[in-house]
Amino acid sequence: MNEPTPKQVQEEKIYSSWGLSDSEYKLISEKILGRLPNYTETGLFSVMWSEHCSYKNSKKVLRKLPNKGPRVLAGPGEDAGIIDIGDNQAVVFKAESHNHPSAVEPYQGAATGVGGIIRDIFSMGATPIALLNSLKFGPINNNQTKHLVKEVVAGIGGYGNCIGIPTIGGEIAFENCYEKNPLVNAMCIGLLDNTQFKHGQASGSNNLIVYVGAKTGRDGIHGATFASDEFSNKKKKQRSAVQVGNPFMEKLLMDACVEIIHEHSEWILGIQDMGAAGLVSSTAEMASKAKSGLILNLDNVPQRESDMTAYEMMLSESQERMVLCIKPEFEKRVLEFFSNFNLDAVVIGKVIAEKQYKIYHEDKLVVDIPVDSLVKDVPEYDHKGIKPKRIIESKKQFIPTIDSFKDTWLKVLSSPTIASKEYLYKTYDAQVKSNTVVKPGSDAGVIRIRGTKKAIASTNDSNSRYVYVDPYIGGQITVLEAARNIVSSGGVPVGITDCLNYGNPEDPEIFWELDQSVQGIADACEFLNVPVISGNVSLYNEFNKEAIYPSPMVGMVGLIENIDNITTSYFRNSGDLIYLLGA
Amino acid sequence: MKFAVIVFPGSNCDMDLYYAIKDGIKEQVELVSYKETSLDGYDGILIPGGFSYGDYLRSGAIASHAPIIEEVKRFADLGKPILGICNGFQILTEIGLLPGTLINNRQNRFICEDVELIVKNEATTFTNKYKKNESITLPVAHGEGRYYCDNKTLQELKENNQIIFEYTSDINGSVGRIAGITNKKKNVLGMMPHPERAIELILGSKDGLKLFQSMIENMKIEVQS
Amino acid sequence: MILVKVYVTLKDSVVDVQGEAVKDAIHSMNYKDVLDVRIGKYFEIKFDDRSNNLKSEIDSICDDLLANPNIESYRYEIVEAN
Amino acid sequence: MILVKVYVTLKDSVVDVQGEAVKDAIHSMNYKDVLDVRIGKYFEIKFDDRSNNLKSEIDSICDDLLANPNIESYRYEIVEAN
Ligand SMILES: Nc1ncnc2c1ncn2[C@@H]1O[C@H](COP(=O)(O)OP(=O)(O)O)[C@@H](O)[C@H]1O
Repeated sequence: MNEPTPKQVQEEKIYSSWGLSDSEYKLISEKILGRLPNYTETGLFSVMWSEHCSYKNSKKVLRKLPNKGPRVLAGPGEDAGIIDIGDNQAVVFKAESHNHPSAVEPYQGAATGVGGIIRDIFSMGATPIALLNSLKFGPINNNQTKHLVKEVVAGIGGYGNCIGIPTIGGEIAFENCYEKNPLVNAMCIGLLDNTQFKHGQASGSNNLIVYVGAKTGRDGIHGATFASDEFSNKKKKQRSAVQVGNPFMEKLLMDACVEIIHEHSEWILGIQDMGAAGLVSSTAEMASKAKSGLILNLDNVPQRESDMTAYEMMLSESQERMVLCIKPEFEKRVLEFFSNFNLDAVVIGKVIAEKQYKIYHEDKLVVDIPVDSLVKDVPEYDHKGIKPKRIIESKKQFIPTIDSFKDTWLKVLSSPTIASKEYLYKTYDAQVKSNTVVKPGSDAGVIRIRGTKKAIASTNDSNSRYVYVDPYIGGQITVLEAARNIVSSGGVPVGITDCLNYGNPEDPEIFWELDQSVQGIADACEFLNVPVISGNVSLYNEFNKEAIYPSPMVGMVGLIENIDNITTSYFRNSGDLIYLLGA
Repeated sequence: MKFAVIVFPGSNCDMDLYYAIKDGIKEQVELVSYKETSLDGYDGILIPGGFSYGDYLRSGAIASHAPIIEEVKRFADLGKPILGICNGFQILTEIGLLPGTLINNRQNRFICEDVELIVKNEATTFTNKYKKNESITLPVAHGEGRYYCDNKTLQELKENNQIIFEYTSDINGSVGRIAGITNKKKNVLGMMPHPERAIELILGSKDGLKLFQSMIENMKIEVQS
Repeated sequence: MILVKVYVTLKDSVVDVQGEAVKDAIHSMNYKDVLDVRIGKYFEIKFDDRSNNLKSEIDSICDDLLANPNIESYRYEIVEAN
Repeated sequence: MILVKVYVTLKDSVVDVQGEAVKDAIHSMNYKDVLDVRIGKYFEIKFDDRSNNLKSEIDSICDDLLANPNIESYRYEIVEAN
């Protein structure tokens, strides 16, 4: 294949179709490299500098969120955050959006969203114990929405049921603004018994980089850039950027990774999921965190298709793959260990002291750039926010008029967002592993921790209508709703993860919504003393320039010290008294 | 009494079963890999639920070629007890230890819910702690749980009292609302509902406990005699 | 190389729930002249040229793995490929 | 009556997770000369004789329903039946 030359990349502005701006390209070629990046290098920059990987548009806003607390063992920056729950145990959790992939290929998009968030958890050494999800669709009475609902729900169930992690809760809402841009957010919670384990680092010269799991194909190339781009009718050809999930393979991968970390932690220095931006993102982040460099040899990468280029291999988002950094003396044992699980494991590179990222392919050095340029040199943007006109102009408060309580009551109950979702969540295995004390259908899902008196309550909440009307208050309401769901299940909130779903942040009104609602979330968290330990940002949720409502989703985890104190939202016995608490 | 829980790649209720035996009825239990070729030393075999080999092709189809399977068949020939739950039931039909097949639910979707069952035959190794026609509640969680067999087989199942559990309502389109059956010798039971998920009140029901207790009691009698 | 195409279909006596769901969907798309839909599996299996008793091999792969004789039947075609 | 046989297969670039699992199983059954397995769907659709623009009808049923254009392609044969 004839790849464009560095000159062509520059002159034909190939970088801009991958989402790099002119000024970013200039920064890379003039300041960082002092030369024109070649085609492959440009590809690496474009995915690593995408919003999805770099948070360049949202970092400043994210700093508002409190992430400290006596229970926090690890906060944002890792594959997932960790919260101490006593007795040398911790819970690890994170939420992730898979909105764009689910819009084009709902079954696989949702399934691989679940698969990805599960990998984030077990790469931390934790055993995944529960899944939740938050879904938003357009009006239910339209055929396209029906198709999306059916496929997304089937994809979530298909993956979670097969891998054997219970889905214990979630939410589903319907609103016009999501018709072309549905939201699919998935959350996973894991239990960590070994709170000492260090993850996600490639340190020490000559330590080896090992690739484990499924073979690499051309699927999902540029998925991360894709996730950071707007939709429009014109972009139908982006359809090729969709991956297919294999929950069976992931189960093997999960069992193997959890076991190797538990039984042989001395073999391993780091472990990371190949998620968005696959090989490049996982290895570059590992090296950058460890303040070292890497040499990779792509000829060793297990390949599913023939004649793959370096560019394709580095950017592929083929699912069910992990990267490990191991000590060289354990190479044989590590490879044998994985082969016992019927998994491909090969050494694809090693750590070097020089902080360069070097990639060889067919005996040629195809990438040679500073590691930090991919991870740390990303420009941060400070957008200006402007209060949206609709909020300035809406002077008078909306006060509903109710003529007939009965009619209003029935209307509310029959609205799809309020109505029971049992028909859908019944297709999720909520009990596998026999630890689910409260299944979907109450305020929060509850999982007991076997061998202790403890349990974990968790909920996903959002209400984008409130956030649309008043982003700051809406942000607070979101956190408080989650907290009420935890408390009414008998838990004390201990931590939050989030998915921040918005439109294009370069639009000042949308940026204002983002900024204000995150401020609301942050203030509510401070007030409740609950840290935000992980999360995910999904911007550019638009179709033909129509943005979704600002839709922050909060995934909250609560600790129940004694399983005898679990409460559910449904009534238990006739004759029990009913109280109304609060304002 | 010592149980083996056979673990295939993709089994995911293996630990549920393991804990049901270890903590629920406090007997010995070990996980046994699909790669093994001997089941010597075990008194009972449990084949767990899950998605062996991803349930790709047909549920249970690929697992039926695993190394351990020949030994499972031998174990059955010896008359020792084998219990297959959910995917375990599917595997037992694929290897021919039980008649019929499990196919897509009538509604063509996965279902996870608590269902009511009737104990149709309480005079087996697996059920004699239940009363005849006792109604019990167990969870189901399956996409391919519709029991199918031809009329002749159904007749035989009825005549030999091989139908052990019946759903009280038609939850998935199973022939004769069948939820669990045994072989003719009644030492191999396959069932779609999950008794191992119903042995503690905190998880909703204890109705599965008697199944394991029946097994234990009968295994002890067997060993003594 | 030899390409074998295997078709596995449900026996007529078995209700094909997927087929019915697809038929209903086709009807709701307003193609009323579709009378029936049955769904089967289609396999493309590549064999090395060396295999000498190909037919018996295919038969046993189908009998033992690809089709469940309780509910399914199969047929196949052998095609030379390169 | 007209019988239409539709074959839906995964595009080559899409990983066939089922096919790989089946290939491994066939290998473990000791048929080593099987090089590759791909699994697709096979539909038998019966049409009423009356349909007059059959081909365009089949195409849109395939495009909109039977095949997922993101990952699959299809082909079909039309057979007279009775
Ligand atoms: N996508 C989903 N997955 C799993 N459970 C869900 C999903 N959507 C809703 N549920 C469950 O349905 C119940 C009601 O949800 P919701 O209407 O959001 O409740 P509330 O408004 O009381 O928080 C909850 O138990 C929730 O966990």
